[in-house]
Amino acid sequence: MTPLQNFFNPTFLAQTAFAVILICTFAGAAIAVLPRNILYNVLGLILCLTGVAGIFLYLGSPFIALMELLIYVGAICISIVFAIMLSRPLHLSLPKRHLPKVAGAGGVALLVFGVLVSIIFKTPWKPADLRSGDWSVATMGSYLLTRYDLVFEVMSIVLLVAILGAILISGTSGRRSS
Amino acid sequence: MSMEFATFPYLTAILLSCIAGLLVILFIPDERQMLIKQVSLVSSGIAMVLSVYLFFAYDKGKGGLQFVEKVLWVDSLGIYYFNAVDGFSLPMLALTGIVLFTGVLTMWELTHRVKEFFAFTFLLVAGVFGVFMAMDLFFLFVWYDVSLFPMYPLIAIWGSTRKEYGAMKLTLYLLAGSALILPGILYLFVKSGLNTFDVTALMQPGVFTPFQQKFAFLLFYLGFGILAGVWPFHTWSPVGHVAAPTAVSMIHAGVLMKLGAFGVLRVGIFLCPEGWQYWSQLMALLATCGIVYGAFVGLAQTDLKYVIGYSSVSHMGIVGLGLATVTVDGLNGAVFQMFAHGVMTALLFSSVGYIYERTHTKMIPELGGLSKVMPMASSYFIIAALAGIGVPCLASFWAELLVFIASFRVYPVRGALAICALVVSALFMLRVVQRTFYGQKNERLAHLKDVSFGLGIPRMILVGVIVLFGLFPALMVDLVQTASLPLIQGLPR
Amino acid sequence: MNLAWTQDPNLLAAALSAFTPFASFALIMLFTRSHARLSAGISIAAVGISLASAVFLLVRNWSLPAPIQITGRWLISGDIHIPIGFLLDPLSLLMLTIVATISCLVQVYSLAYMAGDPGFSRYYAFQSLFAWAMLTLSISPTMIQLYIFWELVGLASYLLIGFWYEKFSASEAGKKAFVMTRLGDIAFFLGLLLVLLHFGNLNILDMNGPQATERLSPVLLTVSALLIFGGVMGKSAQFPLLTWLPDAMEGPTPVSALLHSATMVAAGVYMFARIFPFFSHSGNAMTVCLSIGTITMLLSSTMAMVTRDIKQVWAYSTISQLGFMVMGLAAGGYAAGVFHLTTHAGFKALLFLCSGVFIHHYETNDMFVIGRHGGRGLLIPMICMTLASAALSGLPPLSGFFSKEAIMGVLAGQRNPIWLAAGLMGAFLTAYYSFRLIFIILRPNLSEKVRAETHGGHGKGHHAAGLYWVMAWPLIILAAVTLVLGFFQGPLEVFLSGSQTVSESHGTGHHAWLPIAAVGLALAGTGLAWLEFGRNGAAQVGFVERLPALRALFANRWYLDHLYRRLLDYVIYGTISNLFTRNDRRVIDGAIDGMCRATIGSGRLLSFVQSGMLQYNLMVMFAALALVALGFYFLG
Amino acid sequence: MNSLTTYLFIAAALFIIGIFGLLQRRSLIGMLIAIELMLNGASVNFMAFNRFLAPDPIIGQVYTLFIMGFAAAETAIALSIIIAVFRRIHSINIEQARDLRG
Amino acid sequence: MTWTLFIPELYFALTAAVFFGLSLTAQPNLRRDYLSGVFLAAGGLVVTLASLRLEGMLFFEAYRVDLFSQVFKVLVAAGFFLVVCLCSELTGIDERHHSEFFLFLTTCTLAMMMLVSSVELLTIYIALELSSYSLYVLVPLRTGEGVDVEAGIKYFMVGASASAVMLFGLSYLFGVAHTTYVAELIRVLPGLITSPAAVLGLILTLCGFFFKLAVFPFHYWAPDVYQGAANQVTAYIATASKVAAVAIIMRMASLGGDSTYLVHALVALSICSMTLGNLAAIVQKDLKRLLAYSSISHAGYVLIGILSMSPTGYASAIFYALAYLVMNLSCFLVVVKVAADGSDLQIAQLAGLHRRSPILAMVLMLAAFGLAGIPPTVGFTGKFLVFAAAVEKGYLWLVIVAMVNATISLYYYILVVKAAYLAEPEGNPPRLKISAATRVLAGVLVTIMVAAGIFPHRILEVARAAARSLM
Repeated sequence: MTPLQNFFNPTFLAQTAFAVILICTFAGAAIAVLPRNILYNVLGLILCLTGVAGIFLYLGSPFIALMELLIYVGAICISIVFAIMLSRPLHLSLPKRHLPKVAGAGGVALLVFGVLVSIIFKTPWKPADLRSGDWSVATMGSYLLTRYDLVFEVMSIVLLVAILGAILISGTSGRRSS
Repeated sequence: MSMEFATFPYLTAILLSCIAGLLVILFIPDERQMLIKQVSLVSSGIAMVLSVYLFFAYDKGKGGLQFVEKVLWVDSLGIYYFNAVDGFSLPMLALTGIVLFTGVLTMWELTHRVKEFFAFTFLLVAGVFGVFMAMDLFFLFVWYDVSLFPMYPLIAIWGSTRKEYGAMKLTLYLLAGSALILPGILYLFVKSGLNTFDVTALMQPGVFTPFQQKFAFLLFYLGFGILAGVWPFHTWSPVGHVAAPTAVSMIHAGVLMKLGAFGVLRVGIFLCPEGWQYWSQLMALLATCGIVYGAFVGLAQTDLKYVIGYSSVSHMGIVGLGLATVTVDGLNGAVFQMFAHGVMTALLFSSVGYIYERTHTKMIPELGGLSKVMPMASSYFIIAALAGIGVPCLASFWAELLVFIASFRVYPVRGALAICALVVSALFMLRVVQRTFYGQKNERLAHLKDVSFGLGIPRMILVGVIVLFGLFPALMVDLVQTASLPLIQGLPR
Repeated sequence: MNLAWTQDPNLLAAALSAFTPFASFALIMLFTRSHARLSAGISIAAVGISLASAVFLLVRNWSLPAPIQITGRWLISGDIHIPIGFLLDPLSLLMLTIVATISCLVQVYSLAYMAGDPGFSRYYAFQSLFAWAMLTLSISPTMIQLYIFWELVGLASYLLIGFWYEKFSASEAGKKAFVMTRLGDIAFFLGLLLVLLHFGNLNILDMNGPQATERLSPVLLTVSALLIFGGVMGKSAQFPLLTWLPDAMEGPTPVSALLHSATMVAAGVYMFARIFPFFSHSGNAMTVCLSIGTITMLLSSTMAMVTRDIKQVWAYSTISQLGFMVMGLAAGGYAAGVFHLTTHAGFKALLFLCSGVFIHHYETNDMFVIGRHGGRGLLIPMICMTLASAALSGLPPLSGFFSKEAIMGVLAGQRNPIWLAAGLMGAFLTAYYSFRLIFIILRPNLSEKVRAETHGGHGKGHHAAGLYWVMAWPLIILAAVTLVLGFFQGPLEVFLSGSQTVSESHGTGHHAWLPIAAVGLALAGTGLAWLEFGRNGAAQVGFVERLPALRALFANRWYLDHLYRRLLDYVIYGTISNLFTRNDRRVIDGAIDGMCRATIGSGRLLSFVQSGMLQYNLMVMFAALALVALGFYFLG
Repeated sequence: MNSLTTYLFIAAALFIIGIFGLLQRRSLIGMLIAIELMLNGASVNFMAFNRFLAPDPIIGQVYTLFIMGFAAAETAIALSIIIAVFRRIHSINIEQARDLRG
Repeated sequence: MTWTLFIPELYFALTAAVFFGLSLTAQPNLRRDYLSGVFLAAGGLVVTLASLRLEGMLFFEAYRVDLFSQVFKVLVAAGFFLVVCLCSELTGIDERHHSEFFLFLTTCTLAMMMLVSSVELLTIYIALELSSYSLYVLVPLRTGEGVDVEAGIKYFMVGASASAVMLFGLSYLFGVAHTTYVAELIRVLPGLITSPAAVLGLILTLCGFFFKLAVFPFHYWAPDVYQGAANQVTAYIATASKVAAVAIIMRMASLGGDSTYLVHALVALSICSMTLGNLAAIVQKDLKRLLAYSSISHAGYVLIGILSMSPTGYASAIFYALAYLVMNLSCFLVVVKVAADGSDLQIAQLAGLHRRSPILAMVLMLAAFGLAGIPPTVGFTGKFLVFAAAVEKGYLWLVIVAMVNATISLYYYILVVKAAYLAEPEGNPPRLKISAATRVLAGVLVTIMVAAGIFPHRILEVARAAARSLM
């Protein structure tokens, strides 16, 4: 085969694409936590979440990937950006890095990482005996209205509470004092 | 709920007389001080009369537990409201009644927050009575704690020197003791597998293995021992005595310390006889240390109450020694000593309290020549002191005699040491008497007046008790024997 | 106790004699504290009853076939039986009578001596207390009862010595007496316990019986005997516990007369005699007692030679005489010892009462002052005192002579002559110091300078004659006793040995020279005293005083007191007590407080960690979580 | 194709990057972002198990969906509080907010 | 008619709706809000009590109604009711926001109720989140230049990270057990006890609840939030939410019943919690902060009952939860009434309380001694039962440690009592005006504290039945 054919080999393509996704995921994650400028962080988050959406794609659920993009990138990140704009902390002096703190954080993070890795490798993961291959969004919808009915309903209360709370705390409630 | 009342529930009546007194006092407005005092006098009087009546009404011929009251309380845990008395608890009941009554009389002149004082006192005493009559471990422990925590306000509010320090120290120390007792009780409860806290059921031979008994007994010995002032866990007691107001010191040194010894007896020795035998060597050692040590430290004190405090340490050591000799005489002596020491210390504290209220000092160097000023008060003190150094025909002589005979038989060396400590205790008691009461008339205090007849009554009662049991020790020993003899005979050889 | 025993006159009498004083004590203490004369009346009446019943008993049981013993239960605990009751045998009867007599006389005497004292009725209450204790002691059937009342006697003595408690020295002396005797009593008690545990009971008759040797090994016997003798050493002020007795003279003189000469201190000797057979089972013990008695006698007589205090002299002489009795008993002379006890009680009480008169009259204890103030003016006391001193120094035909001879005889019977020599030496010294005192008072050298002060204070002439005679009558009675008692030696010995079969080891007769030697030495002592103090223009300086070192030694009681004081101060207070107290404060209490402080400190630390630095807290949180998780691999 | 562990690994990595950020970023918004990362780690886990092990591939997706919802709600509340903080102390530096201590 | 099983939750949802409506009105009306709150809460209590005996499953096995859940619903409702009773003068909250305040309290209560009876992981999680969010909102609602916002952000950060961790744990549970139903987990997990993902997943899951209960190491929010939040909010956080957390921890811990390691971990955590809480509480000056630390230590005590993994253990834990609820509410009654202006209450401010208001002083003393485990209060009985259960399982040393801790805790409780009874205030503060209603409330609390301590019989029976229905 020629390298060119090699290049068009679908598995190879997939692998490269996956690699690219991974790269932008972790690059995004890194950007999200490392720089001191919040705006960069948000952008990094967006990048990272996009990568995660790609991973979801690889995990066989385009719907969730789409949702990821919509909700996370579309809603959450944008609201964060709005918050930043609103409380423009940008032209505050950027807090300096404090090495011991970073080191400590890194140490703890590594410790936890160790735990998780050990879990991943020490656990004999075995698939369920019988597995249905039904990935359709329709089924998911029916699940939401049957099995996760309660959760679905309560979710509305949660959001209500969240929104009311946000209004209340950010002090934008227009009520007059008696 | 299964109930079982042998007779009229005297014991509950005693408890109720205290609790009723407490409640009634709670509902009297603070200003009606006289009324409060009268109420407390009445209820304490009832308690005393009942307990003394039981002391004499007990059928020595029949022996065993009498005046039984048993009510199922929590069946899932086998908790009973189970009161009964035997030869060990009756003297303690009588002692408590007498000391309570005299204590109330002693505090007749109190004016500061009277209501709360008597309320707390009755709570305390209800707990004490409860411990002495409870035959159910759960209730025994409950009463035990109930009797401990009122000490804090009582000392911290109405006390004197370093009162808050003393109060806190005492309370924490004693409740640290109960931190060992509760696990011990639970341990036995679980290990017995009988799902009951009924002492009579748990004390059957063969319920616990020797190891369990040894382990649990250690817990109980340390836990209750702290309250009994066992050396080296005694340091709370002098501090507490010094800080406490008169009546509280009376109740505390007179009754509360006995609670510890009684706990060792009722819980430790009844339930873990083999542990008792196993640890008796240690007990004897510590007790002897206490006796000698208390005497020598008392020698160096300059505060009257400290002196008494250390003498109590020494005397409680005698109790411990008596318990440590696993013999009938030892037990008789120990219980007798508990009683005698209780009355004696109460008398000492009441006289010191009187002196302190008048002269506002407890420091021996500042006193002196008091006999000329207040002969009655001094003579009460002197009588008590003489009783304390074991003068014959006063109650504690017999107790010490029995204990010493028994201990000398079982532990010759330690017994001899303890006996030799008598000289030292005589030395320091007489030294105090001389420095405080003898010598030239103390002009600085010349204007003070002596104990009035009314205030004399409680002291006279105490003196009477001391002399009575000094002349007729059989009254006590025969009673105690009804309990100690079966206990010793029941021991596994 | 059943009522049947009230039918028996013996018991009734015994009970009366023993318990009437207690009744009076209770009465006075409870009710008549404020009525001085009434109290005195009650007390004297009580002791009178005791005396009467004692005499009645003595006469009734003069020829007693076997000792009478009645006991009722006092306390029974386990296998310990403590009965209370009476043992009537010659010894106890004799002692009972002596005690009753002297107490009665002394109480009468005190009427005058203590007249006008604020604590008059208290005094009589204590007197009755003492009488009760002493009488019951003397007729107790078991050693434990004896011990109990022994202690009570000690208590009474404490109270009476410190009777004038506002005098520091008095209260100090009382304390000293109590503690020192306590020291002996501890040994006594331990001895009793030994006997009780290995012999089974403490009944005196049983102890004296042959079983003692059977059940007790010789070593045990010796040890317990010596321990019990410790009690004697305490009570009868034997070496080395003798220093409390001289101080005890701080008490009122009648008290000294009663307790510290005639009766209480004699209780030790009495106890010795009481279980004499028990002691005699162990030769070694007897030897030790003998030597201790000897040392005591000599030591105290030397002390008596230099003091100026009239009561002190008699105190020392009491000690030495007690030592002498102990010698007698220890040498096996049961009858002799007891007899000397009897006679000594008489004349020593007499001596004290006489000096009491002087002291009361001149308000001083210094014999020289008394002499200069013309002490000889008081005829009756003077005569009686001379008589008594003669008896004391063993001059015939007074009671002392006979009893001393008896003891000398016993000593002579000993294999080792040193005891006899010591005894004779003692006789000499005794005569010397007693007559030294007599002559000092009888023939004061009134040099000019002192003549002046003589006119200054002429005593308390204002004393009512009535009082004087109240004091005088007891003297006369006692003097009479002293005179005649000696001739009853024979009957008494018969009476005593009637019940007890004691081997009187001294072969009488083959020491014909002995009385002469003794009397000779006594006379020599008297003569020496006359030379130095009696004859005209005598310097009134004893040969001892000429050697300052010796004088200091004697005057300071051979520095025994200093030794004890040092011991007390440096060892007891300075070291042990101090050490323990520090330990209590620093180590034990310190540990507790330290724990508390540590707890609070750690609390501070923990709440400091909660410093509001959220992210550090979160770090801890995740770290802890990770550790818990990792634990699974190592522990799970 | 990629195995389960790869994805679990990715999830874990996201998670601890989140933790790292949470512990080390002073700015509150930074911390919020970090928390989002942690949540995403969890979702990746769910999706992975869903893909490889679960009997029913719907459940994991539903979980992930709801997690997004929670994230949204959380963000709303968090942002409002952060704004309040900013009003109060004029900073969104967590280390400025340490009046509560002890 | 399965929906009857859901009546309590429905009722509280309606209540929430009512308050939502009230919050829409233009004019705030404090009296109206308070009274409606009290009556609705009382109604809620009645409804929950009425539905005590209901049993059944709802929502496709995701929601289980049994005695266990109902008992806890009663406790939560009671806590809610009592807290609402404390809101008579709600000075800590800006008066414009009272109706929202009640709204969020209600939603939180609703969430708690769903928490105690949900048996499906997602349902549990959402209930937990709902309650957390309501509290996140409630904490910074306080008026004045206080530190409420700081408390709020810290609460949020700790809570969010805890829930993220929990979510991660859930994912592992899901992965290893292939199910999200507690019932099936109970069936499956024992077989997987050796696989790390199961045990550690469970532990990570528990983190979320530990955060609610303020168990070490998730306790850091407690002191700050207790101090920063308005007194009534603190009272609610300290009582109702704790009770629900106890319930759900019981449910989840019972999953890992036969994993010894889980038990060991719980032992370690409980010891750390009680020791840390007690030690740190010793040096506190602010009463609410002190109560926060004491609540940390009490979380440790409750864990003792739970980790013994036996019916008696669960029963004792339930009893302890009740005791804790009552005693803490009594403390907060005092806090709220003494600090009538809604400020933080320093211990020193209690000085002379025995003269300013004897009844409050008595309530405080009983509550303090109860928290310290002194008879004859319910606190002692609770400790006794818990320890008995632990000893039954052979954790004697744990019990001894706990008792030593109780002794330490006594020290600072006594300091509180001392402040109330001994310390003389500077100046002469006026007697507190205590309304009759408050007196009644105090009387009720005292009665419960003493009566339940002396006659635990009935309550214990119910608790045992509930525990049985859990197994």
